[in-house]
Amino acid sequence: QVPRGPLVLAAASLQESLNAAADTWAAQGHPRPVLSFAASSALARQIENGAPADLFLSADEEWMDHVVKAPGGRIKPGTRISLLTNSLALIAPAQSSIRLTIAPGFPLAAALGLNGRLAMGQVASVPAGKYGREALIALRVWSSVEGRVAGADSVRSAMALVSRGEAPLGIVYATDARADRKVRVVGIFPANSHKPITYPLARLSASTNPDAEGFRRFLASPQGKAIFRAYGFGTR
Amino acid sequence: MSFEVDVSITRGSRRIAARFEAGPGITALFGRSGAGKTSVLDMIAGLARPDEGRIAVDGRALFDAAAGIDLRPEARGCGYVFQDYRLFPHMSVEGNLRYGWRLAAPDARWIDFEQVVEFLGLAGLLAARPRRLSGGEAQRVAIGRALLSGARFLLMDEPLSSLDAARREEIMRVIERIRDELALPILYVSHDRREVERLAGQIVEMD
Amino acid sequence: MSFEVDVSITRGSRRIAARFEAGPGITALFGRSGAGKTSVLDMIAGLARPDEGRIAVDGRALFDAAAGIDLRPEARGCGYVFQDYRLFPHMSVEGNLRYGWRLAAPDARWIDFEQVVEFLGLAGLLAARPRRLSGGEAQRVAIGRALLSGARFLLMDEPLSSLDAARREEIMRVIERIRDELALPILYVSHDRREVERLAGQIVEMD
Amino acid sequence: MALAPDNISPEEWGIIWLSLKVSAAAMVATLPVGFALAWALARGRFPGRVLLDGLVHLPLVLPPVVTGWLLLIVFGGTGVAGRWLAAMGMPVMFRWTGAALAASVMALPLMVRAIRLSLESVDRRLEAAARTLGASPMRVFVTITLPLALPGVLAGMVLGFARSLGEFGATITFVSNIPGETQTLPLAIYAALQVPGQEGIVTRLALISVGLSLVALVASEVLTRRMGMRAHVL
Amino acid sequence: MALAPDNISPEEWGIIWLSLKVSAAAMVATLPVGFALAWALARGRFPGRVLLDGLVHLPLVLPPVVTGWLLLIVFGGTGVAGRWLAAMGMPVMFRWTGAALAASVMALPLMVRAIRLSLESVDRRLEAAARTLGASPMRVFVTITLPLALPGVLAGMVLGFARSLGEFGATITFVSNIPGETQTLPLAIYAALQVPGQEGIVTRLALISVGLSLVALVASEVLTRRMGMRAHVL
Ligand SMILES: Nc1ncnc2c1ncn2[C@@H]1O[C@H](COP(=O)(O)OP(=O)(O)OP(=O)(O)O)[C@@H](O)[C@H]1O
Ligand SMILES: Nc1ncnc2c1ncn2[C@@H]1O[C@H](COP(=O)(O)OP(=O)(O)OP(=O)(O)O)[C@@H](O)[C@H]1O
Ligand code: MOO
Ligand SMILES: [Mg+2]
Ligand SMILES: [Mg+2]
Repeated sequence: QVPRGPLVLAAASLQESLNAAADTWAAQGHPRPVLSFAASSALARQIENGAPADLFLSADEEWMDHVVKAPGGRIKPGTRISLLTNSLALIAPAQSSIRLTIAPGFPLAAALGLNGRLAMGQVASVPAGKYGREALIALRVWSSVEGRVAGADSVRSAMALVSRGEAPLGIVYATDARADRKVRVVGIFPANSHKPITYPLARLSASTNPDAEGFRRFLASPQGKAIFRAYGFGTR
Repeated sequence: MSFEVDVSITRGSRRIAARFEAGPGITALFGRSGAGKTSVLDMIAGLARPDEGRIAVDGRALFDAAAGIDLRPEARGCGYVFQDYRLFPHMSVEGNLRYGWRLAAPDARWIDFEQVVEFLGLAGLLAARPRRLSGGEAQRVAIGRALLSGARFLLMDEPLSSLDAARREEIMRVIERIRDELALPILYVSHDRREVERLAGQIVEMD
Repeated sequence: MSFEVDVSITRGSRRIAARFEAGPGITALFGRSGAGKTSVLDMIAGLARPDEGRIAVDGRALFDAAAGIDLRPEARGCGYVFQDYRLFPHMSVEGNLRYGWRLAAPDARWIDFEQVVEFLGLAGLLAARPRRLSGGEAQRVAIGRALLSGARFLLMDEPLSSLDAARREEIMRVIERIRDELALPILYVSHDRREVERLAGQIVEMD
Repeated sequence: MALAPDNISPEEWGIIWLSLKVSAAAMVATLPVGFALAWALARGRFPGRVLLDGLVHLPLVLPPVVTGWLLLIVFGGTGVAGRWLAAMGMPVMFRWTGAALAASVMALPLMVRAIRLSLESVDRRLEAAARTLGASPMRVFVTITLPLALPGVLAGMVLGFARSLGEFGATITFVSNIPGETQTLPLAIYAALQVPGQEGIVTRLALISVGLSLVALVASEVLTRRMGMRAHVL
Repeated sequence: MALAPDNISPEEWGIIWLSLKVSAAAMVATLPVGFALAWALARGRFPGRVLLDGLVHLPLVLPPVVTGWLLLIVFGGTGVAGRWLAAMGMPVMFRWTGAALAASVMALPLMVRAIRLSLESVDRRLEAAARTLGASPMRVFVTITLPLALPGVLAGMVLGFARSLGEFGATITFVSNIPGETQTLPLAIYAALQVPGQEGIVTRLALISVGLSLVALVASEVLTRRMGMRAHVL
């Protein structure tokens, strides 16, 4: 029987890049890792409840913290690293002519027009939404747009609202924005307007696959990081 | 002519045909079980569509294949006492009795609610649901419902089969009065020779 | 004693009571519509529970409130011809006829399927669904089903009410043979005095 | 008790009220459409019946997000139906009416099935009897068919209401999560589930949902009982 | 035509096969439970009936992710039932059996309602008649009640199958999104939806879902027709 690759639980927004990394790894003669993409929250809860998986690549540190603190120690000590970074982009439909310079007090509300909505991940829960709100607060425009936010269940849904022209503006990760030709990046939020956006990777204590550690190291290797950079992520 | 019937209908692989003209009064439809009596009544009531032929009552054409006439059941004005009663299970006995009564034009009504309740002995049952009625009680409600609908003619399919002799006698007397005083055409299915001989002016045999 | 019955039951606000002992042969249950005849049959069959009293057939206690006996319907061995037929709509006529037959112990069966089909005139209807049967046809199937169930006694609730004279005569002859050759106790509800006088050894009046 | 009314915050009351409004509107709006479809499927003999049946089941078979996505395309501000509705003064995009629309679409197949099941068990011979008594087809429908199919209609309403109360995927995809406008209970629950340590809030809100649906259930049982709908044809 | 069988990749065939397996297993597993519950609710007179009714409706009322979360707690690797099942050699966590369990739970209320509706319209007098003919309660159930309630059972199976085919929220929350093991059609669709520009794949997979459900629908219609179940009691 063909040995199975390690089971990797990963945030849905990493789908293309991680698949590319897995392909490269497999091309080097390893069994291809099995990738399960879902919301970081769902994956973290699965781990907390004893999921038999090998690696966890989360879209935010909070959920990784949660798993680390879970009773019974769900993470192998010393295997957690912050693998990737990302930045926040303000986007508009491709055909939109909106021009804005992101700076403290910039006229975001006016740019939304009379009825326009600002599409984001839900600010209470979706990581991209949380970062977005933080940035808008730092730039002192949050109070003017707070009532205008349409909170989507994922970054991708927020982006769909913009690319379909339902919302004139939206906030998503820079990596998402560059993957969709129907949206245009209006500007990138200054890195100091929000906490660093990082994607932590760790190996689970339930991990039994002999290839798990190897694949984790591969992802953290220069070769692995190069793949992610090709999709617009930053690395450390 | 009260009833002019010349019809045929296909039931499964069987063909049921009937042809008769009846004068005023009560016409008895006689025939063995399965001969097609109910089928004929259904065709006259407009519940089954004859393959061909013609049906008229009191000179009024209800169905005429050649002339393209096919009145809808509600336009035919028949008071049909069904062999299987067909009481409305979600209404009280009173609701059943008044169903056709409410729909009849006031001047088409020829019998009172109280009258019907009295001679059918339904006074104690008005609030009851059909489900708990005895066989004979249900049959009496079915008769009352048809009489109260202000019908221009009656179709009665073994209307007294589940009743005791005394009730039977009483109801037959009412039917006779309807026949004599109102001159309503009545088509009457029964297996009881004596009943038929007493009531009916003419007998149609089916086979 | 074939039937020993002494029961009462509450139906709504009414109390229905019956008390009789009957010798061998056919016992007719007579009474006006709504008197409680079907209720008595239901109690004997085990479909309605008497408030109190005792029921025995051929000396075998089916119900005895005092002794705590209450046989389940399927253990009573009655062949019940229901006033409302109750044919199984999802089975063919043959399926209906054979339903009780299949469940009866082979040595409890006292009549042949072919025999029943023949004297009830059901040969052409075996494949039919009950829904399309005429009133009389359905009644004959109901009779056949009860006869074929290998019953120890029969309860017949107006079994011939929808049948023509010829059929009636034929079936009565068979019932007479069952009475005479098998000595099966039969409780027979009918409104027809002549029928009753011809068949029944004794008459129980209800009121 | 954690769920005593004075323990529920004004914000939560707002969410409860919105959920009830959305679910009730969805149920009421779906009913005539659902009944008409059930009728067509139970009684109609027309080409494309099976196709229509399939279409009705669509929201059940497709993942809710896809349904939401299709709604977005058709009823969004740039969609055909969306522009038409907006022009009629009834915009649905980012509105509670849109949430009701999503819930309505998701509830439709359940409602249609229940009603259809009851319609198919209505004895046509009773309808025929009513016709002979002078009732027009329309009156037969109102006085005979509808009351006899009532158990199915009620069951369909309960299913539809419950489904609407729980509807999440299509709603958030179509009209997103806007507090006070489209944030129904499931959306609030989902938001809380995505934040570590908010299990308490999740449980609270879920219990409220369950409470609301229990009330609806009991009401429907009482109605069914009162109407004595278990009766059969003699 | 884009959906001709030879245009479907082996990977997609795998997803289709898995979806069918999960949905069929869910339907088959839910049937006896659903029937028993429908029976208890239709016929039973016991304290707590309404509560049981409410419990059955739970998966309908709660957002699917909450149901998934509850399943995770109870049937997960550390949950009571999960450990027991694993000890019995039937682990569900991250297995296709878990996906079937999730689908099963989501389908349950729909199945129960449909079956209950039919059971309630079975004429008890026919059951009584069968008893007098010598049939035990069990045999009456099998030969009379069950066949007469068949339209509801079939409707419940169709609803359950369709709901299982479309089940997403509870599944991904409970057993994740593992290709070849738990990635059913809706999860694959979700995955495609997460990547910009894959609308073509989404449409393809959605059409496949719809096709599968249409086949199930047609099959159920044919069955209902063949069994002549529209008949009434004379
Ligand atoms: N759909 C059908 N297919 C085949 N045969 C049918 C169908 N419907 C009715 N029949 C047959 O047509 C015949 C006539 O039925 P009908 O009810 O008119 O008889 P009837 O004279 O009223 O009998 P009864 O006195 O027993 O009520 C019966 O033999 C019946 O079995
Ligand atoms: N649940 C109930 N509540 C009130 N009254 C009832 C109930 N069930 C039956 N009855 C009444 O009990 C009486 C006896 O009914 P039963 O069916 O035994 O009469 P029967 O002698 O067979 O009459 P028939 O000759 O008309 O068939 C009837 O008046 C009926 O209305
Ligand atoms: O199954 Mo959903 O996507 O949470 O309504
Ligand atoms: Mg007849
Ligand atoms: Mg009786």
